[in-house]
Amino acid sequence: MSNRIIHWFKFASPQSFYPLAGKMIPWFWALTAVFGAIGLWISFFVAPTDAVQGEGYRIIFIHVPASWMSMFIYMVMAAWAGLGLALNTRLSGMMAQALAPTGALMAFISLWTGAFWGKPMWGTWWVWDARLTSELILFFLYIGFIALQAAIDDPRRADKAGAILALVGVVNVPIIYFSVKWWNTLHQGASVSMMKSPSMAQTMLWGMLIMALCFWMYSIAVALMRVRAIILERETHTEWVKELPEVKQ
Amino acid sequence: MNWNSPAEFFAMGGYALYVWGSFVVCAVIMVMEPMLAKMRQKTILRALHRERLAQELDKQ
Amino acid sequence: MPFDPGNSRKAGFDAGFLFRTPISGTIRPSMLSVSDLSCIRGERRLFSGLGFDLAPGEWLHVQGENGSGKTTLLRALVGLSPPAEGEIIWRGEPTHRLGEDYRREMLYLGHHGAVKEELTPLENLKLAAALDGRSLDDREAMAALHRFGLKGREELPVRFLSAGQKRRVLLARLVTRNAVLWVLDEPFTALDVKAVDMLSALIGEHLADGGLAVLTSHQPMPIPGGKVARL
Amino acid sequence: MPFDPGNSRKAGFDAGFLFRTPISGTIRPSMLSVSDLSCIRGERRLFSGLGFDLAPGEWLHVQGENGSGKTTLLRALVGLSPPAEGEIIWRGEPTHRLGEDYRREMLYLGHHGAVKEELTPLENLKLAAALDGRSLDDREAMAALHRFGLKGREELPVRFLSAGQKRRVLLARLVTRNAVLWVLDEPFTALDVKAVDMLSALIGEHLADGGLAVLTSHQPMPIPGGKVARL
Amino acid sequence: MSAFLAIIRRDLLLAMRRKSEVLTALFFFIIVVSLFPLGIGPEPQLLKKIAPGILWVAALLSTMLSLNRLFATDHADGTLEQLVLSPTPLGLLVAGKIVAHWLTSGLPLVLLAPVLGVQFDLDASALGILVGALLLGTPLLSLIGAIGAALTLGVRGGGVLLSLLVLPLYVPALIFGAGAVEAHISGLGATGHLSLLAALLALAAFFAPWATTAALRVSLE
Amino acid sequence: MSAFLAIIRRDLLLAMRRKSEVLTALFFFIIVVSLFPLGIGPEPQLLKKIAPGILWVAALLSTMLSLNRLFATDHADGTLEQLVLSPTPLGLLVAGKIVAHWLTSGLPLVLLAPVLGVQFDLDASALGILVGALLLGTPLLSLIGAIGAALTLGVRGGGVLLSLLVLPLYVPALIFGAGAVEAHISGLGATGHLSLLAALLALAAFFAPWATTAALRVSLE
Ligand code: HEM
Ligand SMILES: Nc1ncnc2c1ncn2[C@@H]1O[C@H](COP(=O)(O)OP(=O)(O)OP(=O)(O)O)[C@@H](O)[C@H]1O
Ligand SMILES: Nc1ncnc2c1ncn2[C@@H]1O[C@H](COP(=O)(O)OP(=O)(O)OP(=O)(O)O)[C@@H](O)[C@H]1O
Ligand SMILES: [Mg+2]
Ligand SMILES: [Mg+2]
Repeated sequence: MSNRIIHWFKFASPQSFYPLAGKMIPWFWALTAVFGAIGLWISFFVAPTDAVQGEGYRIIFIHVPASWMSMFIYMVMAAWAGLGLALNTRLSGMMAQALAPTGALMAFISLWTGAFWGKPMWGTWWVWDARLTSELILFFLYIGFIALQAAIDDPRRADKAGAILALVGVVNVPIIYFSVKWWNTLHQGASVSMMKSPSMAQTMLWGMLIMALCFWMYSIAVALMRVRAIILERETHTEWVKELPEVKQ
Repeated sequence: MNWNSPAEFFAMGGYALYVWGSFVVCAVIMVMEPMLAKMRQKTILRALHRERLAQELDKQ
Repeated sequence: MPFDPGNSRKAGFDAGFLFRTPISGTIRPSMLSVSDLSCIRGERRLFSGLGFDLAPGEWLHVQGENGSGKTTLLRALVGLSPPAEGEIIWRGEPTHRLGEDYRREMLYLGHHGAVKEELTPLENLKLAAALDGRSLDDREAMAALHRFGLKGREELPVRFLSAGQKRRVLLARLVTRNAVLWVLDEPFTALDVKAVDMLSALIGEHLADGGLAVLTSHQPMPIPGGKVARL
Repeated sequence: MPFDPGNSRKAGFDAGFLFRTPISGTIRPSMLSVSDLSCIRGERRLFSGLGFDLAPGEWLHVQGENGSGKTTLLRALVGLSPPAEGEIIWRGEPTHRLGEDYRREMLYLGHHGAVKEELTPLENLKLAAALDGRSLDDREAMAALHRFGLKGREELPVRFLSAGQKRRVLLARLVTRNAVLWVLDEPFTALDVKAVDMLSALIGEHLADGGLAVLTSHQPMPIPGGKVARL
Repeated sequence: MSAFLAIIRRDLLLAMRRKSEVLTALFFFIIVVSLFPLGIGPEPQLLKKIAPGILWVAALLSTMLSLNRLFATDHADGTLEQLVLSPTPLGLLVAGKIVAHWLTSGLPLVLLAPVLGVQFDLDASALGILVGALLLGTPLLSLIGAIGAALTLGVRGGGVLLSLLVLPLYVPALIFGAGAVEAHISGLGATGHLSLLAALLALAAFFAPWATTAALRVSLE
Repeated sequence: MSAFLAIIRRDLLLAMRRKSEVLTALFFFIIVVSLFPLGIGPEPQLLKKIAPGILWVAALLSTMLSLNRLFATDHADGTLEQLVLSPTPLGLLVAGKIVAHWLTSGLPLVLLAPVLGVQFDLDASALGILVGALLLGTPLLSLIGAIGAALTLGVRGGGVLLSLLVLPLYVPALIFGAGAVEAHISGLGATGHLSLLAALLALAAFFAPWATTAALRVSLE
């Protein structure tokens, strides 16, 4: 049992994770490219024109994956942060810190594409609908996390403080998410009308799923890149960093 | 195939501003973000390298 | 929860209570022992491999230049910022495991004012005691303040006091708190000559009573004995 | 507006400039003279009828117990809180009428930190000079900081410095500011032995150069000469 | 327990001593509420409609403003260190501070809200719901706010960072709180909203002191 | 003059160093603006109507929050004493601090307002008027705020007292500023409001630094 734990901790140490991440990154980029190519091809060339929304609906192929990712990344980030707080592993905090900017950007993409979709469909860039507002709040939670970590100099302290905030925020996520119930929402209605024809829904669903996979791979790849930089920044004074081939050459 | 000409493709049935406005911004973000991450990595590596050189010079 | 020194002292390492009465001439086992301590600030290692033992009645003078890490050491001792390496043992147990049992027997007064400027010295003293779970009556509190030369200032908000008087309000906790281990960071700052003598005498009494003290100061300490740790 | 000491010294009482070079053996007319000063705090009269004269090269040691009114006197001298009675004359004119001309020649460092915790020592020093209308180049600022033993800490935010190091950052203004009258409230607080010696030597130089100083301190002052005012 | 009462007493005493602190927090609430008619114009129908929202936002901002003083002054003068080193469990002291904060900044708002509500022409039953919602909501604001205040302690730009952290967390309280009154006015009944608010309060009362304590320890390290 | 620039530089440097202080003030503005729809409900027509009022109140609150840091930190660490004792005329330094305050807390709001205005469905010309009004109004807020900040320096309960003093003085700016946009939307033309705002600004630019200086001297005594 203790052996297994030690084994586990070995991968959780920045020293062994750094090269591992380096090896994984190209693979994830390749997958991103593959899924992206297929997804874009379906989005623009396979999926037919929508009966109600014309070509404007094609925004869905980035809007929905980005929206999903923004929520999912928050959960993952909070999980890493909680793990770090509980087990005091160094890597967890770094992972959380690496994920936050990607999550914030995903939330931003969701907001941006939603606004660019709303203008032609609803005639306005923005309505204070529950779904839209909760996405905005999620964006603020990310910004708060990033700002808090940036404001604390000592990385260990920053990790712990960020972890507490992320965990508190995670309680908030489902609440704002379910607050849809108490609001009359414009967002849902529009999405239902678009799914009228089943055959169309089929290709669209596939396009969306494949684009979502592309966003997944992208997020992993970019977070791994960032975590490698963070590892180096924080472990500057350790021996193993000095012995890295990148540093030596 | 939905499109008869590239022009039609780029016009997006009159929704060009909105569709391309979304996709381009998304693409820009997804290109910039890895580049920024890469730069961050390069910066720290350069600093580490310089420090190492300084240490070696110290030893001599 | 009235404070009961007898009871609290039995907490932790039981035999500790015996050593409260100083037995001159015999070798007393140490109550506070620190081994192989090291502290890092930013990327700077301030000290490492530091170790010492203190038995009842002994005191440690932490010396060193400005920025050598005295305050850092004291903060590590009391548990405000954990050390990078090393252990701090109190009555045979690591302090971070003792928690409240350690804090009940220890009193730390730092560089900071740590008094409320809006409250009067009397209120400050009584509330500080109440927060430690101990009630202090007016008479005791007044006696402590008078002892520290604050007669006539008991009811004046601390904001109006002079630098040295503020310091005295803080130091008055030494007599009302009844701690075994005193950790004082430059206790003589801002005090005039008379107050310095008085405080030294007080520390002397505390030691004679079987207490322990860890002090820093740039001035020579008019207290006999004492181990020295140079950073 | 680059700072020109020659010019600034001519401001106010013109002959002042002559007395900058100490003329040993001759009786020098006083530059700062205080007569019949009294200060009241709340309903308490801290002191009254206080008077003294300082000529170039002389310094005043303000002594007194905690709360006797030393800080109050110093704040009155520099114009932060006007005295209840009495006048403060600088180069023959009351200071409250001189205004900026007086402030240009005077430097007051009090109990307070008076440095920005977020900025580095270097930035603190340069910005303080800039606010006095004087530009300080990196070299000069560095030299001042090194003189005060802050080598290697020039770029570390002051927040991280130790109590003594913070104090040194403030004191470094003594060498960059070029004032004639130094008013220092307990300048030795938090400094280690080496720094105390260094600062005393610096004050000595300043006096030898024809400067004036008003100091408070509870410790004996290792500076020869000096008038004494006991509160 | 005596320490718990002692810290409440201490904080109330301090609030009294920093004279009129409670009063001014109240005035802030009043002023913010009164600014809106000035900025929006005097249409009674419109004002009545937005009244619950405005009252709640004002309550939220006024609580948020007073969060600063929750730990920051204790931190600056070093008494917080002493609290952490006190033999009393820190969680108890923190809970006491939160209670005191609510007593000085939340409770007065609750008492004042009906008066302001009348100015916006809310009727008696709506005012009742408003008070009920505030009574459940303002302790929630104090509890959540304490976490933010502890996290931003001694951090650069603390004050504004605090609002950045705390306001998104306040959103549920705002939605259910203002929603309760609106639901009541539109005849839907406010029980749903109020019970959700109560559930949130119970959750926060359980977790917030714990999270705050953890955050404080981190901040002091 | 060099001291004037130096103090602006210093305050900007401090704002940058307390990292993201400017950014967080901005976010505060955004969050407050977003809170209202949450409290009031999502009807676009209603929201459009109250948008100018909300934006102005938010600008006002966000400026007010940042007033605290105008003198209070300098006061607490003793640098303010040094400023008062500096040979440079205090009025000049104070003016510099006010300019720096506007640059870090007013200007960003002006730049951001159009984006938020779009969310409330204001059209391009209304947005233009909004920006113009804020451009005249936010310096006014900084100038008036500085007086309040100086008066409440070191006073017990300063933070909230400050808002009590300052908010009433902000009312004219609020009325003319929000009024300009509303007048434009209802087709009345905004020139009248804007020129009144400009006149107020000129007046304040002349008197406020002087009053602030006087208040500072009193506070330090
Ligand atoms: C700024 C504006 C918008 C934001 C912030 C936004 C946000 C979101 C979020 C968070 C989701 C994921 C929720 C889920 O999976 O249930 C989502 C999904 C979706 N959005 Fe949006 N959205 C916006 C505008 C729009 C517009 C204008 C449309 C279409 C007219 C639209 C159509 C959809 C559809 C079809 C889905 C996926 C299906 C669903 O889950 O209902 N969104 N959006
Ligand atoms: N982030 C950091 N990076 C580098 N050095 C740091 C950092 N934080 C603190 N330090 C250094 O750590 C030391 C802290 O020292 P400490 O406050 O313990 O000194 P001290 O012995 O109490 O000094 P004093 O006599 O002045 O009170 C200082 O030298 C300070 O410069
Ligand atoms: N409002 C007031 N009512 C009564 N006494 C007051 C009031 N304000 C200040 N005092 C007293 O005035 C004195 C101020 O002294 P000051 O700060 O000048 O002392 P000091 O000589 O500098 O002392 P230290 O050596 O401690 O720095 C103190 O004794 C204080 O108690
Ligand atoms: Mg120290
Ligand atoms: Mg004094």
